[in-house]
Amino acid sequence: MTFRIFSGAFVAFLLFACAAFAQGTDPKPLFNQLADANFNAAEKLVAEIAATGNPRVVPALNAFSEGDLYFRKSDKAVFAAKAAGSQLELIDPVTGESAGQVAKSAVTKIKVNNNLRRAIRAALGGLTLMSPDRGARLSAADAILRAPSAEALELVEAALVKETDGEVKARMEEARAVSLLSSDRSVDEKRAAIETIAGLGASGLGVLNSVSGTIDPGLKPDLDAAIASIQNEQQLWNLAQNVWYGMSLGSVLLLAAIGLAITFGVMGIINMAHGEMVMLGAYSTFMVQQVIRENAPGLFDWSLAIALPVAFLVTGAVGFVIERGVIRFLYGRPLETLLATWGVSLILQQAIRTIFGPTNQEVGNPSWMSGSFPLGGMTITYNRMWIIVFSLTIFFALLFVMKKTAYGLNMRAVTQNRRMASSMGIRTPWVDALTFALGSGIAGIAGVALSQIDNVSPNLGQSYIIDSFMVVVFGGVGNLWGTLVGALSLGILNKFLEPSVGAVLGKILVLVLIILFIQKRPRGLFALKGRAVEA
Amino acid sequence: MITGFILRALEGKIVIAVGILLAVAIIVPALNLLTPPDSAFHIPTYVMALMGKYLCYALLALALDLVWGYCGILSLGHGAFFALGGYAMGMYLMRQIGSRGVYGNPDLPDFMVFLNWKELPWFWYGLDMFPFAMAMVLIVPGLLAFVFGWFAFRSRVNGVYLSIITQAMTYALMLAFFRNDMGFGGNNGLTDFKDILGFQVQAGGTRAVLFAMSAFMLALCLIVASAITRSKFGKVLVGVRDAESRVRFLGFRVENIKLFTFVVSAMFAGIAGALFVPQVGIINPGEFAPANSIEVVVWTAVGGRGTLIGPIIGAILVNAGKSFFTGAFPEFWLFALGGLFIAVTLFLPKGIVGTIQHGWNARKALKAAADAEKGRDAGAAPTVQQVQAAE
Amino acid sequence: MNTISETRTKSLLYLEDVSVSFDGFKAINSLSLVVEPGELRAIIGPNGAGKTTMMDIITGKTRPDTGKVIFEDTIDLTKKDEADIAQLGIGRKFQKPTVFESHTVWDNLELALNRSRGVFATLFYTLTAEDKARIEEILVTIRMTHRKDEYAANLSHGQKQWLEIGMLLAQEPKLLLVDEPVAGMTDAETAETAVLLREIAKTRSVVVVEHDMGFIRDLGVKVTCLAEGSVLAEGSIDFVSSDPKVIENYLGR
Amino acid sequence: MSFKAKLGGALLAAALSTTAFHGAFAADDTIKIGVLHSLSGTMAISETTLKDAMLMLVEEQNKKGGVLGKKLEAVVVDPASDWPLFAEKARQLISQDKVAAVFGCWTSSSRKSVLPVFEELNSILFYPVQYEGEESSRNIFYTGAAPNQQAIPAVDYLAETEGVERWVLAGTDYVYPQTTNKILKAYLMSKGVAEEDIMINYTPFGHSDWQTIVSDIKKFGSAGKKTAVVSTINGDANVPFYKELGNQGIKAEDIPVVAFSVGEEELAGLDTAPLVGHLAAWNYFQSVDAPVNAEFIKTWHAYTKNDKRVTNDPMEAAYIGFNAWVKAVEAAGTTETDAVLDSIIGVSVPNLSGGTSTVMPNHHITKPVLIGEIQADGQFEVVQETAAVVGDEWSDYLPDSKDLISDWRKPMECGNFNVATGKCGGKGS
Repeated sequence: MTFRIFSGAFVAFLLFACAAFAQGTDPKPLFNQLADANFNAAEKLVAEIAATGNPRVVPALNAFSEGDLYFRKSDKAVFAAKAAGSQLELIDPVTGESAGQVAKSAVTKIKVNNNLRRAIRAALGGLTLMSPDRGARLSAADAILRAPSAEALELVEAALVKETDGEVKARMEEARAVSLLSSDRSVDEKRAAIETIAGLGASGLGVLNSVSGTIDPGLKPDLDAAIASIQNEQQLWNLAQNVWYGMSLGSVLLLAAIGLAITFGVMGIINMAHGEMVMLGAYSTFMVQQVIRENAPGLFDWSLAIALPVAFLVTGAVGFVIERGVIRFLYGRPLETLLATWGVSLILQQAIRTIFGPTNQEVGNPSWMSGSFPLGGMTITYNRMWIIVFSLTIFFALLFVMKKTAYGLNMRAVTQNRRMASSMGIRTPWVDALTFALGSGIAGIAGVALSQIDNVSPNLGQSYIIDSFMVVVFGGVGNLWGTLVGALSLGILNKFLEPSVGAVLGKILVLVLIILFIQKRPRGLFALKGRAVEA
Repeated sequence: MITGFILRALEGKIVIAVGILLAVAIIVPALNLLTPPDSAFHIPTYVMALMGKYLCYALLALALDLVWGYCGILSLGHGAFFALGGYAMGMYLMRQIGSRGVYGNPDLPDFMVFLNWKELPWFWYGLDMFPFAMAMVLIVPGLLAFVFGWFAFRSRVNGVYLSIITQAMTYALMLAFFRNDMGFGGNNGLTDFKDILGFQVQAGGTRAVLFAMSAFMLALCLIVASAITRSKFGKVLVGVRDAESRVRFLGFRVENIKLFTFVVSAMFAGIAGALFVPQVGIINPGEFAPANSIEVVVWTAVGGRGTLIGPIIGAILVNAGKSFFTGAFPEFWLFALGGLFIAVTLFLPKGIVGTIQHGWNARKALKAAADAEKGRDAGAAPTVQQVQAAE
Repeated sequence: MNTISETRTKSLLYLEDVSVSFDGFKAINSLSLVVEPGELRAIIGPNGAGKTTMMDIITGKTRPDTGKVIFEDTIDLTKKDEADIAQLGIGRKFQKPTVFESHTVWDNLELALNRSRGVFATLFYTLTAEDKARIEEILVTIRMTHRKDEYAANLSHGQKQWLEIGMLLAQEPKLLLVDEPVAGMTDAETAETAVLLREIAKTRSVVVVEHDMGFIRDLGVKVTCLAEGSVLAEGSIDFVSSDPKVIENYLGR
Repeated sequence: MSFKAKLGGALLAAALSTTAFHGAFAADDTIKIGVLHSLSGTMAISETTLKDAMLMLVEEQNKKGGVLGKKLEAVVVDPASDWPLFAEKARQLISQDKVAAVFGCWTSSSRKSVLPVFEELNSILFYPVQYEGEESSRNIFYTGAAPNQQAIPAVDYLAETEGVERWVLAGTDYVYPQTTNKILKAYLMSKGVAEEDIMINYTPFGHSDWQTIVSDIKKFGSAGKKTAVVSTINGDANVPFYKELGNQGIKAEDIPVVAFSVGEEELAGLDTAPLVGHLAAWNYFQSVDAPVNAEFIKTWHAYTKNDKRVTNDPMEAAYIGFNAWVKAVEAAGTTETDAVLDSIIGVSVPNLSGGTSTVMPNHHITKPVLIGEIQADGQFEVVQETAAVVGDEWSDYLPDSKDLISDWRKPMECGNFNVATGKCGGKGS
């Protein structure tokens, strides 16, 4: 076996080698040749198509990259296609005109693999650098940034002259710098390029490393200095990133634990069915999305907003039934609530398994939950960011309900002294049921959020239940702030341990630390002190 | 002194239970080995293996009853002690394979060979010797319980907090044993055992002896548990369960009392694990799963905690149910199990044996009260010993 | 200062300048108290005056933030835990009667007997004739001989209080701390309890915390009034109940 | 008292063996086969599908007239993802229900748990899942992929076609990934890859927070060499892993991920649009263009009454195993274990990718290796297909097993014959 190296550079080389004679050729026959080409041949064809310099091929190449290029079985003519009902609408790859509809069986898809996609991306980069569309120019510059080649240099420079938009221009400067490194330009120009790249941060590291073996010896010190400076900077960002990841993990733990902080922390029920409430919330999200997908696809970005009240009501109702049906007979016998709720959890799991099947259900991410944006040297993903925001919002909303509303006052009165509360005219059974429903409902809306980052399967709840209990116990039973601080500190601790000892050992160490911590403070981080506790 | 201690254990119900267990220890293997397969009295190996497994579970439930039923410590981590005992036995059995492993390496178990281990880790030393391995079956779970309990009871961690950290303990151990680098075979665990003390593990005779040993050890542990609970120490134990601070203010060292019980119980669990492994043929980190430990709690609750006999009956009934349901109605097993938990906690909080006993005691108390009414001045009230015997 | 060092040499229990606070709330505020051998002392005070917390400190349940707690002139109780202190000879009765409800009256007393309390000693313990006699003696003292085989759970509230006192006697303490012994008792029972406590105090020191002024009067002993964690007044019942501060703080309200 | 005990024991035994009695009466006119897949617990997510597939295969076979003129009857039990319970249920199937063969297990632990039972009671197990190799039993047929039928061709593809020079071997911390990664590391180093160009990372089961690891992969990939991830991450943890990859913007064109445990079933819970181009290596994909596959998918949809149910590689392995067993039984004229073990070696049956698979003397089978890229519709597109490869139970890249071979034909009849010493291991030295 030999390792053949196929890189963007090679593709681009082909592109320009052909440029001399291909300029002005009709791309249509080239497209038609794709019908019989294997992956390697197709790669060359893509380069040739790009070399025609004809901007009208851009949509067809895009379609190719998406896997939407087909050839007609009857005459091996190649078309882009898009779905039109059960049929396909064929589109001429060059003119962009419709060529009528055909059955799916009349055409064959032209296969595309990663190499081809890379080649297409590089080709598109060259073709769209001067596109009138600002976005297209920006992504063209990005494409070159990601797959730099000496040959793209002239194109970038030509485009730079005409570019007026500041951001695009800056991006093109960077693209020029990375392309320049592998070209045969002068040492001074390269030195300036290295400086520009050093400012790119982490994404520049790859380029610098890749030329480190071949670069002019005179530039070596500059290169090493640039690499070192990026790495130094990264070290600092690493710290920030760990904190961020820790907060993100902490917010997930907080979400999972916050409902439990009510049912277990405030009411004293060892609620082993808590995880299943989270799972029910996730399945509610799935159901909502199913309905939206079938009836109103346009609302998909709103699906989570719609799922929130649905999940809250569904799980709240289930919680209400569980409290009335089982738990109300068990007040004052906390350890027995553990057994009964565990039974409930088994039944709920198996019920979901029977109804929906044991496999994962697909819960989609709305567009505002997908993707990421860079912040300095780190990448912040939208779903994690929204989950942090979401969990803190729930936390403070709950805190408000507990501390500032009449209902919260009643609830605290009942959990502190049931007899006294009932003799003061509070309907304790009603408050109990509502409190449990509230805790369950909050677990349900946590499920909505967790459906965005985890499997939606009948086992979902099981994977959170132990962690949730750890958080509540670590933070101190009966104290919401304890749950917040507990969740965040466990999350951050975990993320700082993970890089040095690995994920598995990290998790074990966190558990051991919790056990040791409980020895030191048997009632958690924020324990109530004094006589009342012992009574 | 020791005889007094043991003799005290032999109260009515316990004698009956021990008698039944000893009889089972003899009769079941005899029916398995001596009757022809088509005889109506024949007990197939499959059923004997199953019953052997139940007996191990019963011993585990008995161990839990000692700490939960009598001392009020709800351990959600007893599966860990069971698994550790099992691992000690499993490691012995692995070493017995010797050079008959697939790679023919005389020192290293197969899983170490194909993961490129060069030498035996230190904690595997000595486990090729049966007496040492058996000592480890007691010492490893006992030591873990001792260290864990030493810290936890001294810091007065109790109630829910204790339950949760025992769960954390078994969960952490599960994750640790899942790691291949630990040298315990990772998630595949230890399996494919060849022989024990020179006898083939799979042979009918060995199985019969293992079965008999399970019944015998269960009987023995039952006697020890009964002796403990019926001594003055046992009364203190119940005192700890019902009014811990009163025990403390009477001058007892509650942490020592709990620690002793916890360690004894862990050792029982270790024995159960050690007997379990050669009979089912595998030990792996799944045994540490927190859900398993919760299930043990359920067996104990179903049978009746604080009764010694109850957990044994509970473990056997629930597991027989599990065997039946997972074969006959696989889809409904979890519904049945879940329903059982709820029903028992709601309607039989004392468990099966506890409820029967309670009813019986109430009748007896009624009668005693009537008797006392008749002849209070004549001093006809039952003596302490009689009342104790009725407990 | 002078008087304190004098009393110190002959005191059974000696508290000096003890303070403890919970989350910023000072439950005990530089409290000083001396109990002499053979003394029967009553302690009164409004709710939250720190009576129970004081007992918690003496019995090792709560550690004081500052101050000394000395037993028999030499032993520093702040360094000991509950079991140690109990073995030294300090018995305690809780506000709410705390007996072993799933044991019989007899077993309750047997457990309380002042015998070796180690794990193995209790495992191999057998009831001796001497112990049996002692338990029967206590049964007579607390007037429960006829109920000795009854489960403690079946006793009335007052009987539980008495059983608890009996258990303390079995413990043979040098100092007995009794928290509200007559709460929930009938008048007859209250009177009888006063007699019982006086009887007990013949052989040991007793500290009684009580709200019931009639009962305190029945006891007829030296009274200490606590308020907000420190001593307000000390002396005979008549002296204390005429103190204007006491009236304002406690009796008047 | 002893009478009471005896009675109790007998009653218990009777209660437990009701299914056995039921079985004994039916045994004459049908042939029973056991289906040993978890229907509850953590593994139900994967194994339930295989139970359905087996029931479908039995039904189809019965439509064709059964085997040896008798109808087949499937006995389904639930070992509940509990490994000792697998052994118990296997024993029940063999000795109480008297099944002729058992189709089942998913995890290696469950297979290891039942292996001694099958050897002791001399029955046959068909194991349909890819595994780490390093095992060969007289009584087990491994119809899933051995590492050389999945991992090595996948790595070859990445190196040759995509020019990958730097490797991240990411896996769940258990025996299959550990062994596969050991083999891959030895293989890559034998191909001249430097040790610092290989990063190995393990995570716990069900790991759901991949932020750190994905960003580590990103960093590892910024060393200027083409980088790829070889993933042996276990089923459940894949969904969050891929979600994180997609969200952190790692595209297949930049750092492709090739997975060995991700099939159509796992992708069903995912929006695959951001994952297009990531790869998987299997011996079968639902998208394979072959008439036999189209027929199989049609039957499956009809059987499950759900035309959205996907098919996957372990189902194909079960299909091959089942058909090979049927063919062997018909050749032997009996379901006797020894006769079937004899006749099954060399049996060739069609596989679902259009070729045939043959049962080899080492109890593994031949099958082609397919490399597929994930598509936006949750299916895979085959980008490379090899010729049929023989499953290699003893890896050539592990020092202690490179000298071992397995051949269950007479006269050798040995699962671990050492060609260097000329001895059969496992039977004493």
